[in-house]
Amino acid sequence: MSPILFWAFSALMLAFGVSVILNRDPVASALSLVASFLCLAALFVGLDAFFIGVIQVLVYAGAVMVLFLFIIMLLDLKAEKRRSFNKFALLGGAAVTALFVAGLLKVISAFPAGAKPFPALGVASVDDVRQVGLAIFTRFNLPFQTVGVLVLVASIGVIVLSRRQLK
Amino acid sequence: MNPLTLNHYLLASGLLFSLGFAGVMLRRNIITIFMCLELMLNAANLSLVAFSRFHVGADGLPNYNAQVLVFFIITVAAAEVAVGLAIIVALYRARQTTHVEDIQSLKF
Amino acid sequence: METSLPWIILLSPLASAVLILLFAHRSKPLSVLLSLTAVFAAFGSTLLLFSSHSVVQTSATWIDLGPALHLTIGLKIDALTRVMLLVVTGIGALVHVYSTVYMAEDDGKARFFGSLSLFMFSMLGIVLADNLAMMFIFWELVGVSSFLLIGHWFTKPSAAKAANKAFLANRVGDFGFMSGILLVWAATGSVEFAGIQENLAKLTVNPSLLTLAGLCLFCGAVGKSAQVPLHVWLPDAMEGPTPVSALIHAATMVAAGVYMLARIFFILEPSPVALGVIAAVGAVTAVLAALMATQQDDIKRILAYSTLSQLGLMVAGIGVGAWGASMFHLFTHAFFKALLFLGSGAVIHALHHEQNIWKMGGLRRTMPKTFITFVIGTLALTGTPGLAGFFSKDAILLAAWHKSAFIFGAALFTSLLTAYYMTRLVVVAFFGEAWTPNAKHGHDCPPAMTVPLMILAVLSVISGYKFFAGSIFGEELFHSVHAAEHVSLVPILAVSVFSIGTAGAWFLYNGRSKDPVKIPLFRNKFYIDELYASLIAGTQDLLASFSSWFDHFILDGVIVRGISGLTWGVGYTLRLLQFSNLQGYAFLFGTGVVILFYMLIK
Amino acid sequence: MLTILLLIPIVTAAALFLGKGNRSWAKASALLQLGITLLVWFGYDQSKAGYQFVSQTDALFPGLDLRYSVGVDGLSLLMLLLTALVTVAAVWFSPNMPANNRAGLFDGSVLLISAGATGAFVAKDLFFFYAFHELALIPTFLLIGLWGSGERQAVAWKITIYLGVGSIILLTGLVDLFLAIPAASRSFDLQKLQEVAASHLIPAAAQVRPWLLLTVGFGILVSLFPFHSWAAPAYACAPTPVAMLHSGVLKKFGLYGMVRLAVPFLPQAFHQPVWGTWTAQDLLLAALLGNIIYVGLVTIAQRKLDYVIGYSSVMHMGYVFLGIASLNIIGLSGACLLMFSHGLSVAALFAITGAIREREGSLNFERLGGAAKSVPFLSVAFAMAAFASIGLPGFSNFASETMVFFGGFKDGATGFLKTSTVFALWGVLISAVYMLRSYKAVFLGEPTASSLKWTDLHGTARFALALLPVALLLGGFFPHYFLGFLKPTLEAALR
Repeated sequence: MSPILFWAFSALMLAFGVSVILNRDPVASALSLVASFLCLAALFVGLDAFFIGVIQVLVYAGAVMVLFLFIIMLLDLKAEKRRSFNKFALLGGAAVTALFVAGLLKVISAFPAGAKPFPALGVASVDDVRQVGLAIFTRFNLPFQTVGVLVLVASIGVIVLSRRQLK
Repeated sequence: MNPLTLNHYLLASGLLFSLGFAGVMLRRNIITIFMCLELMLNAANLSLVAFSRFHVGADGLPNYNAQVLVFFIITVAAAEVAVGLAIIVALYRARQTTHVEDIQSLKF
Repeated sequence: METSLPWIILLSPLASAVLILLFAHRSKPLSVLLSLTAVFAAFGSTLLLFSSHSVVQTSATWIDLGPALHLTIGLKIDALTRVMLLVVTGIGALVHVYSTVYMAEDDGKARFFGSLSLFMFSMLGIVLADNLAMMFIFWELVGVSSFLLIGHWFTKPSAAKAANKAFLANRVGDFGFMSGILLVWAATGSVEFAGIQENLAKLTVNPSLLTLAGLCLFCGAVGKSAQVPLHVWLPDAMEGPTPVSALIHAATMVAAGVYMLARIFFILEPSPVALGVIAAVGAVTAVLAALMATQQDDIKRILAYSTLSQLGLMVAGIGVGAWGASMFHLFTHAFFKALLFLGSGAVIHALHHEQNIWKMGGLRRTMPKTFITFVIGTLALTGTPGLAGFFSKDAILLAAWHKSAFIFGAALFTSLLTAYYMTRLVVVAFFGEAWTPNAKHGHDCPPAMTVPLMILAVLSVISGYKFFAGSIFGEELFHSVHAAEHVSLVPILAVSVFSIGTAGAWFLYNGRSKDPVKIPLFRNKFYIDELYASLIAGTQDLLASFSSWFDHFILDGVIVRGISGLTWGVGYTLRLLQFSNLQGYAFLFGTGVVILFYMLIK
Repeated sequence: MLTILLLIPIVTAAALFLGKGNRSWAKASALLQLGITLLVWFGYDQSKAGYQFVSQTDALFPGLDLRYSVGVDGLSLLMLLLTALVTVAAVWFSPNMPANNRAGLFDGSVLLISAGATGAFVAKDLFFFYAFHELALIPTFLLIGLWGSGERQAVAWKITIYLGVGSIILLTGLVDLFLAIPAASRSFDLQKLQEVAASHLIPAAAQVRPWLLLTVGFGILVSLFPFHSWAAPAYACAPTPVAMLHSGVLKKFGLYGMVRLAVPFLPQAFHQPVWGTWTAQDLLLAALLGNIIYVGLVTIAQRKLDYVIGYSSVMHMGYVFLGIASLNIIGLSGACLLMFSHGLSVAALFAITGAIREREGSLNFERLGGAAKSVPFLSVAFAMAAFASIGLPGFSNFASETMVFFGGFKDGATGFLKTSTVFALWGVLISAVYMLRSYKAVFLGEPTASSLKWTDLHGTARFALALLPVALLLGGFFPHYFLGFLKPTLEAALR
C-alpha cells in the first residue's frame, strides 16, 4: 500500500496510543484504545494480512474493548482526581522509555536487511485465509488445541473469580 | 516518499510498545495499566505481521507461520483480559478501589 | 622348669593385683595374704634362679605384623637382671611385711596392697624386659602404680596433687623415652637389645642421630629417676605412705632409670657427647639435691633429697663410663636407703605421724632398736669405711677421678654434704632431749616392723663386701664394678671428707633445739617449683585459654556462625525488594530489560 | 544372619515408636544384637580373605550393579563388635524417662542410631553404606533437640547442618570416585571395587580431586581439625546414649570409609602436590596436628567434664588419621585397632559422665570433688577408661597408638611425617594433663557435701559398663588376636 496511507495510519495509531495514556477519564482512554486498534488493523491490511486484520477488528476492537467498557461501567469509575504528583516516578519511567527507544533506534539503524523494500508477492491475489487455515490445522494443530483448552480454563476461572462469596 | 521498508514497521511497533510500557509505569489506575498492556501486545503483533509479509517464500506467498502466531496471541490476550478483569472486579469488591497505591498487603 | 620361673616372677604379682581388684577389695586380711604370697613367690623363684648362672630367655608375641613389626613380651635373665631381681623382690618382700602393721588401721588397706602388687608386677616387668618396647610398657605401668600409691590417701588434696605431678613428670620423661625408642627402631630396625647390638653400626654411622637417640633414651631415665629438670615430683611424692616411699622412691622405681641406662650403655658408649651430658646432669642433680637436703626439716623430705643426690651420683657414674660401679652403688644404696626410710616410718608411726625432726629428739633412749638400725644405715650412706656405702661410692669416685675432675669434685662435695645432713638428722632426731611432749612417748614398733629393719641393717653392712656382692653379681659383672685401677688418694680423700662432714654437723647441731643455719634458697628448693608453676603451668594454661577462646570465637564464631549469619543477612536484604509498589516493580522490570538490551546490542 | 542383625534394632525401634514395649525391650534388642555379633565373630574364618556371611538381592536398578548386599570382613567385624558393645552400654545408661510414649520414641531413636551404624559397617554395597549412615543422623537430631541439655536446639541444628554438608561433600566425592573408575569395571559392590582398586586403574593426577572431596567429606563426619567445632558441644549437650553412640561408633564411619575407599583407591594421591609444594599427605598431617595439639590445648582449658571428654574424643581422631596418613601396614592396623579401642574408651567415659550428671546435675569441676569415697565402682571404671584413653599400656589404646607411632617412623616416612609423629607423642602428654586434671577434680580431693549422697552404680548396669574396660584390656594384652582379623583386609587395601 502506498506509503502515505502507512504514515497516516501509524501516526494516528501512535496519537491514539498517547491519548490512552494521558486521558483522565477511563472511558475516553478505552475508546481511544479502540481507535488505535482500528488503525493497527488498517496497517495489517496494508501488509496483505487481511484475515488477521479482520480478526483484529472483530476480537480486539469488538470483544476485548467491549469487555473493558463493560467493566468500567460496572465499577462506575469516575475520572481520577489529581493525585500527589510523584515527580521521581514520572522522571524514572520517562527515562527508561527514552532509553528503550534509543536502544530501538540503534538496533534498527544497524539492521541492514530492514532497509530493503518489501519483495513483491509472486501471486496476484493472495488467499491468506486458506493459507492460515491450512497452517493452523496442519503444522500448528497441537498449539491450537492447547489454546482452546486455555480459553476454556480462562472462562471457568472468570466464573469462579467473579462469583459472589456466599457468606 | 521513498518506498516502505521493514524498518518503518519495526519503528512503529517499537514506538507503540514503548508507549504501552510508559503507560504501565506511569499510570496509577489499574484498568489503564491493563489497557496499556494490551497496547504492548498489539505492538508485538504488528512487528510479527511485518516480518511475515517481508519473508516471501519460494511460492511467492508470505510466510504464514508468523500470522498463525499472531492469531494465537490474540486468543491468549482475550483469555488474559477476561481473567484480568475478573481479578480487578474481585479486587474492587474487596478493597473498593482500583488505585494501585492502596493495594499494599504484600509489603515486607 | 627353667623358662617358667621368669613367668612366675612376673605374673604372680599381677594375679594378686587382679584378684584383689575383683574379689578381695572388701576384705583386708585376704588382700594382704594374696599380695604377700605373690611377693614371696617372686622372691623364692629369684633365689631359685641364682642356682644357675645361665642366661634364660623366653618370650610371648605381643604384636606381630610379619616382617614390618614384631613386638614381644620377652623375658631375659642375665647377671644384671639377677641383681635387680634380688633387690626388687627382696626389698619388696620386706616392705610388704612392714606395711602389714604400718597400714593396719588404714581403711584403704586392701586397695593399698592391690596397688603394691601392681607396682611389683610393673617393676619386675622393667627388670625382666629384653626389649625397649616392653621396657616402655612397664615404664608407664610403674608410673601409674606410683600415681595410685602416692595418691593412696586421695581425700588429701595435696596427695592428689602430688600423684598428678608425679605421673605427669614421668609422662614427660616417657615422651623422650618413646622418641628415643622410635629413633633407634627407625635406624636399626629392631627394638630387642640383641637386635640393636647386631646392627648398631647403622646407628653409629650417623653420630648426631646416635647422640640424639641416646639423649632421648636418657630422657626416660631423667623422668623416672628424677634427675634435675624433672626432679620436682620426688619430694612431693612423700605424700604417700612411708612404705611406699621406702619401696618406690628409694630402692626400686627410681633405680629403674639407672638400670635402663646400664642396659643400653652399649648404645651410649660410642657417643662421648651423650655420656658427657649424662655425667653433667648427674653431677648437677647430686650437688643440688644435697644442698637442698641440708635445710629441710621433714625427715622424709631429707631422705628424699638424699635419694635424689645419690641417684645423681649413680647417673654421673654411668656418665663417666663406670656403669658397673653405678649398678654396685644402686645395689648397696637400695638396702641402706630402704632401711632409713623404714626407720623413719617407724619413728613417724610411733610419734603419731609427726614428721618434723625439730619436734622429735631424744629418741635414742625411747626407741633403741630403731636408733641402732638408723645409725647403721646413716653410716653406710655417708660412706664410713668398712660399710657398704664406702665401697660403692669409692668405685664411682675412682672412675670419676680418671675421667673428669669436675665430676670427681662434684661427687666429693656431695659426699661431704651427705655426711653433713645425715648427721644433722640423726643428731637432732635421736640425740639431745625430747623437744616436745609428743616425742617423750616414742616406743619401739612391733616386731613385724623392727625385724625388717634389722635384716636391712645386716644387709647394709655386708652388701659392700666381695663374698656377698660377688656371689650376687657373678664374676665378670663384679669385675667390671672395679674396672678402674686403684688410686690410693681417692679413698683417703673420701674418708677425710666423711669425717669433716660428720664432725661439722655434730658440733653445729648437738643439743640445739632450733636450726642455727637458715638458707632460704635451699629451704625453698631453689624456687624451682614456683618457677615451674609459673613458667610451664602458666604458659600451658595461657595457651589453653587462648586456643579455647580462638576455637570458640574465631573458628566456631566467625566461620560457622559467620556463614549462617551471611545466609540470614542475604535473606534479609533480598526481602527489601518487596516494597508493594506496582510502579516500582514495573520500573525495576523496565530497567532490567533496558540493561539487558544494552548489554546485548553493545 | 547379618540381615537379622540389622532388622532387630529396626523392628524393635518401630515397635517402640508405636508405643508398645518399654526400656526392657530395648535392652533385649541390644543384648540380642551383641549375641549375634559374637556368633558372627567366632564363626568368622580368619584365614579366608574377603567377605563372609554374604547375602544379597539381585540388582535393584537394571544396568547398575547396585544391590542390597551385606557381608562382613575383618575390619567391619571389628566395628560391628564395637557397635554391639557400645549399644548395650548405651541402652543401659539411657536416663530413666517418665513412662509415656515419648520414652518409646527415645529408646527407639537410640536403637535406630545403632541400626544405622550396624548397617553402615555391614553394607557391602556403596549405596547402602552411605544410606545407612544418613539413617543414623535423623534420630541424633531428634534426641539432642528434644532430650539434650544446655542450649540443645542450637547445638542440634548445628550438628545436623554440619553433618548434612559433610555428607553432601562426601556424596560428591563418592560420585567423583565412581566416575573416575573406567566404565568397564564400575560397580557398587565393595568387593569388586577392592579388586578394581588393587589394579590401580585411576591415574595419579586424577586421584587428587576425589581424594580431597573424600577426605574433606569424611573429615567433617569425623571432626578433623578445621571442621571439628560441631563435635564437642553436640556430645556435651546430647543425652548420654547419643553421645556414646555418636562419638564412639558413628564417628568411626568416616575413618572406616577412609580405610575402605581412600587408601585402596587413591594411594598416589597422598604424594601428589595439592597446594604449592604441600602434598596431600602434608595437608592431612597439618590438619591432624591441629586435632592433636590445638584441640588438645582447647581441652585443657575446658571447665566442664562433658566438654573435656567431647574435645578429647575429637583430639584422638588425630591419632587415627596419623595412622592412616602413614600409609603402611603398621600405621593402618594401628589406626583400625585405635578406632575400636577409642570407641570403647570414649563410650565408657560418656556413660560415667552421664551417670554423674544424673546424680549431681551440674558437671563443672568447681561443684564436684572427692566422689571416689561414695562411688568407688564409678571412680575405678572412670580411672580405667581415662587411663585407657590417654594410652596407658595394658589397654588396647596403647597397643594401637604404639603401632601408629611405629608406622609414623617406618623407613621411607617423609621428614614431616616423623616430626608430626613426635608432635603426636607430645599430644599423649597433653591428653594425660587434661584427663588426670579432670579425674582429680571429680573423684579425688576433699569430698563435697553433695557428692557424699551419691549412690554407686548397681545391678546389671555394672556389667553393661564393665564390658567396655574388659574389652579394652583384652585388646591391650592380646592385640595380636585382633590384628589377625584386620590383616587380610589391610593387606588387600595397601596392595
